[in-house]
Amino acid sequence: MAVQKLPLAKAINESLRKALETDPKVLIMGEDVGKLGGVFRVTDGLQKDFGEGRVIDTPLAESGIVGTAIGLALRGYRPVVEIQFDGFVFPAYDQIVTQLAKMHARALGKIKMPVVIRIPYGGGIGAVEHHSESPEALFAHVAGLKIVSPSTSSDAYWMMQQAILSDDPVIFFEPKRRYWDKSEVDPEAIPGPLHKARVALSGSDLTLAAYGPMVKVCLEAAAAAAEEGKSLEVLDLRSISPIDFDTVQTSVEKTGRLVVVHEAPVFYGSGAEIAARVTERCFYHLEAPVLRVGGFHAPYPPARLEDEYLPGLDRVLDAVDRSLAY
Amino acid sequence: MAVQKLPLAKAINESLRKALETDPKVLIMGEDVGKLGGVFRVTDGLQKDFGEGRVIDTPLAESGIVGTAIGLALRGYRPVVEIQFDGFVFPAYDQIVTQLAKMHARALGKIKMPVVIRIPYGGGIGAVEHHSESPEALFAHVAGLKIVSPSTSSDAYWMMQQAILSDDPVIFFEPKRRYWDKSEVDPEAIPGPLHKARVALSGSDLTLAAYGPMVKVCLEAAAAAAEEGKSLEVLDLRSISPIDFDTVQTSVEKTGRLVVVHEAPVFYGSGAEIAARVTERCFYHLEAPVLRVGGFHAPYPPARLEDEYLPGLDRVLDAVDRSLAY
Amino acid sequence: MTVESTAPRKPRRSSGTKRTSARRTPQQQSSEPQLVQLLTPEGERVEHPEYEIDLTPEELRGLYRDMVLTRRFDAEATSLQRQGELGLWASLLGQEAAQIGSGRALHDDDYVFPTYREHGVAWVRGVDPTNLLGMFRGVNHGGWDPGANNFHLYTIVIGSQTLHAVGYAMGVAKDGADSAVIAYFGDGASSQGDVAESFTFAAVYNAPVVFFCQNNQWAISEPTEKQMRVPLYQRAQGYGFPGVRVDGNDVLACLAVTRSALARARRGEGPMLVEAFTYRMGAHTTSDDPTKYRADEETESWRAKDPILRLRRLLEREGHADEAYFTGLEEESEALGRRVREAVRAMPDPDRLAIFDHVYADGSALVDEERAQFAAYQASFADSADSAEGGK
Amino acid sequence: MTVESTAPRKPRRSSGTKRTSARRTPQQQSSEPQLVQLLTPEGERVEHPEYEIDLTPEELRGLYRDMVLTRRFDAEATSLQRQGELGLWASLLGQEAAQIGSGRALHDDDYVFPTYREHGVAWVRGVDPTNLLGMFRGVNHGGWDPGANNFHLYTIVIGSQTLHAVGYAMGVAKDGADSAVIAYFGDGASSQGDVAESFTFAAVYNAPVVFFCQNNQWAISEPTEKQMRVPLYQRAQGYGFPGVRVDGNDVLACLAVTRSALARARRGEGPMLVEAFTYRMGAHTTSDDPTKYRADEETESWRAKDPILRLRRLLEREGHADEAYFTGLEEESEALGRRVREAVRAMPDPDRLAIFDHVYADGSALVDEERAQFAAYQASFADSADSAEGGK
Ligand SMILES: Cc1ncc(C[n+]2csc(CCOP(=O)(O)OP(=O)(O)O)c2C)c(N)n1
Ligand SMILES: Cc1ncc(C[n+]2csc(CCOP(=O)(O)OP(=O)(O)O)c2C)c(N)n1
Ligand SMILES: [Mg+2]
Ligand SMILES: [Mg+2]
Repeated sequence: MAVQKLPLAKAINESLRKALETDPKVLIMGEDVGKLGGVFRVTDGLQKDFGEGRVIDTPLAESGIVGTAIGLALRGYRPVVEIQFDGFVFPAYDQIVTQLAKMHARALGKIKMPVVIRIPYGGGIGAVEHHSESPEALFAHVAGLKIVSPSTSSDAYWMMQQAILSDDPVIFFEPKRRYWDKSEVDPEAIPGPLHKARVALSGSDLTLAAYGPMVKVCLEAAAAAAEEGKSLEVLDLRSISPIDFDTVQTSVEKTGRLVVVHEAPVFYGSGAEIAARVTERCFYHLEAPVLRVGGFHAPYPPARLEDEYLPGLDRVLDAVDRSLAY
Repeated sequence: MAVQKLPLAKAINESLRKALETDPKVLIMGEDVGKLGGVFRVTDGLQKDFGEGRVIDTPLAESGIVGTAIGLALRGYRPVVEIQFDGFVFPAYDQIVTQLAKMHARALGKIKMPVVIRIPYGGGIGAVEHHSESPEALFAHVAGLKIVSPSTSSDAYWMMQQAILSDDPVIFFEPKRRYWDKSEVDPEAIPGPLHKARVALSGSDLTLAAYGPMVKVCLEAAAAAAEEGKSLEVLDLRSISPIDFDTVQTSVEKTGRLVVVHEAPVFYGSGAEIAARVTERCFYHLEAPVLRVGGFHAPYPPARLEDEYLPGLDRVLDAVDRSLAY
Repeated sequence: MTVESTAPRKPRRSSGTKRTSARRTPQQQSSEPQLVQLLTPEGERVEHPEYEIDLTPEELRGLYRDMVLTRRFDAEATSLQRQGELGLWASLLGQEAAQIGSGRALHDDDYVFPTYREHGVAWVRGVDPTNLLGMFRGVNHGGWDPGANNFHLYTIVIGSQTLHAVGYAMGVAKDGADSAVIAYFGDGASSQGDVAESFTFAAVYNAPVVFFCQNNQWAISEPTEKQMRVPLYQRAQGYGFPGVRVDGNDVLACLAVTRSALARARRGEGPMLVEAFTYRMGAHTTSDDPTKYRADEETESWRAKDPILRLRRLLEREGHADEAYFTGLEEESEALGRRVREAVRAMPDPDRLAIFDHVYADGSALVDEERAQFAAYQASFADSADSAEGGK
Repeated sequence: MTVESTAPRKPRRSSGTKRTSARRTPQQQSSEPQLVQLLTPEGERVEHPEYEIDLTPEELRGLYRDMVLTRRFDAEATSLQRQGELGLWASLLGQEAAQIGSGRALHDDDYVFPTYREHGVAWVRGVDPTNLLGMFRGVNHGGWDPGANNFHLYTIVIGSQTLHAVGYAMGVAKDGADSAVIAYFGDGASSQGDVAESFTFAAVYNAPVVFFCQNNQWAISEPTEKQMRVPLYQRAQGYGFPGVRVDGNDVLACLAVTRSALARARRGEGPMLVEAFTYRMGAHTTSDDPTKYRADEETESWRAKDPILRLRRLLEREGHADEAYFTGLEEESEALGRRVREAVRAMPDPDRLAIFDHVYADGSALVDEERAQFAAYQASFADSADSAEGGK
């Protein structure tokens, strides 16, 4: 593969292909990942090239998928599991939080659990119920899991490589409404650490922190704010557990203001943890309370309301204004 | 029943008994709730008195228990479901978050889901793995559920009455290590609202906020602090979703300092939400950042380490000192 | 008559676990099982030792009409999706007999727990077809009143409704009521733990529930071999209740078998599993592209077993319907199509603040607060309310 | 010889869903199924048309020794719990034959996925019994090296290990290895969705796994009637693989049947379910009080079928062991008891900072930060480190 512009979905596809080529222990598992290539075509062509033994169409049972992936990992394999949509991960929740997350500790380190769980997540594609959710906080509270979400094709490619190489279970939240966004991937690049945040845009007046699908919205908000003469710094957190608080702290010590943006409901969401910890770390630097922009405490609404529900440019700018007003 | 001192477990038992007597639609369901009366004897004697048709020993399948409870609720029953221990609720997680929580909204209000899920939770009883966890934040993030946890026998009795009367699903977290603690229950009392916090101790220097098993620890910490001349206010939140932020705000506006205490891991825990929201509400009143005392980002440890893991008097007082040092 | 399956499938190799050549290949799946059929693809009545059905010409025409109108409605929905009026549609094309046959077996006080594809069952329950389209248009998540027609909301999380059905049936039994419950699910769903648990609960409590599996051969792109090694109806026995496979493209057989299973449940004899052997003629949903994973010949071979055509042949052969009837029905179909089309186009978008409705039955301070904040935020755009856009 | 079950149970009424009198009562469970037995409670060898076993006197003594030492270890653990050295103990009393018989059928390269009660299997795998006690003492959550003896950690969340077993077996098949996997679970566990899903995955991938259910008649206080209406072994067939019920108190039959099932799996013929019909002679765990829910007579009737006694009778009858052998074994037992007792008492409490060990294999900035904070907090108590107490 040469340096090229790729849609985010295709970047993941290329990353999976590379992993399958490099390590015979890597497996792809999930519903419809074979001939169909997954409902978003992220595994397109992989079964054709690597066979049914490496790219495995599974029975329709998420607990079974994750549970057998655990067994395969115990046997020395490195399964990359696809959950078809965010809202369908819950049948596997028990296996993820009581088994996958805890097995390494339970065995006092004698077992490793190199399992990646890919979950297309978030809204914005006009889907029916259960196809637009952002459940990351429900996993981040659980020790033993690492949770990441890329926002660019390059990160999608490299973070997937790193997730597969990790000896810990990684939940890989893929921003499904960005699957078709193209950006550059350099397959020869040397990636930074998996759990390090990235300063997506430098600024001085206020920090916007986001991950996955919301990074783009924040960059657009920053561009709009710039026209009004406000200089926003945008952080792409990339990792939801752990969170790179050092990078956030550095930024907030500079700007004095933080707005956290995510699609997931605000109540008990990742913004809460970020607000709490950053306030503790930067108490004397903060000119305003950390503000949060996110989903409401309500089920993800029907598609015709999702543009209201999802944090957009204006809601981010509204929070920016409120923060700057302190 | 007369006014009397009851162990917390017995108070719940009496409350369930009253509900079974009052409303023929109330059912008790769960593993071993019948002849055995549950592993903590909370349902002791109920099957004997109300029969196998009202107090139902179920197959060993948590998803099945909650899923059939949903069906029974659709038929007009009011099931009170027991999950045997905190760590065993996860097989039912899908039914709880995708079905139970959302059914009322999905039906635009035409369906009600009066289901109570009782979960003995938390540590401190020297148990093996999966028997000491505090998963409340994993439910509180989900809209459609109400989450409460009593700390006294009286609250246990009355909050259970209210939970059963509620037309919304309520997850009732029972502080298992307080099951044997006795305090007074007045069956003629007029209880306050289910989701209102209680000022358990008035004070002026700092607010401690807790719920369930940690209220007692906070009261002990306040007593110890009082000896050093520090006046701590202790709030028993009682409700974890929603949270009575008005009461917390009132307290923090008075004291200027807040320490939140829970057993659950701090990272993405309920303390995060409380810290974030209270900081937003009380930004100019806070003399110190909201501090959190809770579990670590690690699996609940083996029993011989739980006294280290659980927030105790000293860890609460340490946080109090750190807050007061600002 | 019990006949060999009308649907011999090409054997497919199980995937993923090829063994070394020293190992024997997996035992062949037992030869195709028998299935109950009362009407052949050619439209001929056949006898069955256990199941029989005696319908008046009017009843036969009724079944025919149900199937035709359901298919017409389904086609309209598919085209509404293409026109952008719906976000998605899950077509039942090919499964009309399974749905109309089983649905017409129900009594009014029976209760139905559908998946997301039971448009035919909804039809016979009297649910206004337009109501089904709300969720596919994106204006609600279902939202019809389940109690109005004893037809529960569509359930998307695969398999979960089977437990609701069993719980409901446990309640029916508790009430001493003389009704039954039917739980629909698919061949793919049979792999979900929830479905297995529903079998266990139904068996243990002897619940009056009929598990009705439409085995349409596919779970999106996965053939049934990815879910099971032996015919599904056989699974029931291991849980302690009977299972039967019925020709799912034969509306008479589906009606007869479901009637019998429901009657059994109503008599207090407990659950039963009915596997309707049928075929998903179309894509999984309008988002799906079946050419990626299945052969045209397979679909073609099933076209010959079309459920509507075979009943038409019977009606014609036995002289129960004439050209005028069919023309009249054609017109009725078109009228239905028009009515649905117009109703969908007229369906208003929900109010933005509806996001906050019905989160809780008893209300919530948190929801009230968020609603008020959002309303204030919206109001802050004053007259230019439209500039509050989404984040796409 | 195939005999009637050694364990006729009193019929129990299914609970919760009494139907109106108009309804027929549920069909009676089919009469007690046949079960494989090779050694009667009286210690007599019997023949079986399908299963046979030919053991040397030494092998027979070996099985006897395994069972006696396992029981002795188990009794020691129970008394250590009473003495406060363990927080809890789950006794295998009565299930020695099921565990030793199945365990001795395994090859070294086979892999075991136990529940929390397979102390006998652990024994034959060569896991140091003391290692099993760590989790019950509360010093770890298991912590032995599963790879060292191909014996996975105890799993407490009911049923979840059956999926791990199937995944592992899928890996074995992928590797083209000539080994098999065994998954233990209980009668109660059979109701869990995970167990059903493990059946489906095992069948679909033809995985070399043996599902070994110890049906000990109870899941804590619930008799098997609360989990199933027909004998469990019959469930396998509906998933496309064979099931068999074996006398779980007959070590020879358990060995023979498990050997055959494992050999079948190794030959690439796929999964099999073995239901060992046995009895939990003691409490569920030391926290349990079985007098609340079951009758003494039931327990007594099972005492007559004791697995150890019947093998002793065989050894004596056939002159394979003399008094000196039994006395020697008695002494060996006592020595084992002493060794375990001493080892447990000497088991140190873990270091407080061990809380933070092994949360992640690749480390975590968050864990490092919390560990450092906690260490600093502890250090702040200076010499009086002990004053940092818990919250009880
Ligand atoms: C728990 C869950 N996992 C995955 C999906 C995604 N999904 C929707 S339909 C479907 C296939 C269902 O197949 P089947 O049960 O045979 O029903 P059919 O669509 O053929 O009617 C899948 C995998 C889902 N809705 N729920
Ligand atoms: C998911 C889950 N639910 C509940 C429990 C509590 N529990 C522990 S053992 C047990 C009964 C298990 O019965 P069975 O499977 O027959 O095994 P046995 O104890 O008889 O060996 C229960 C309900 C658990 N450990 N896991
Ligand atoms: Mg299907
Ligand atoms: Mg048991």
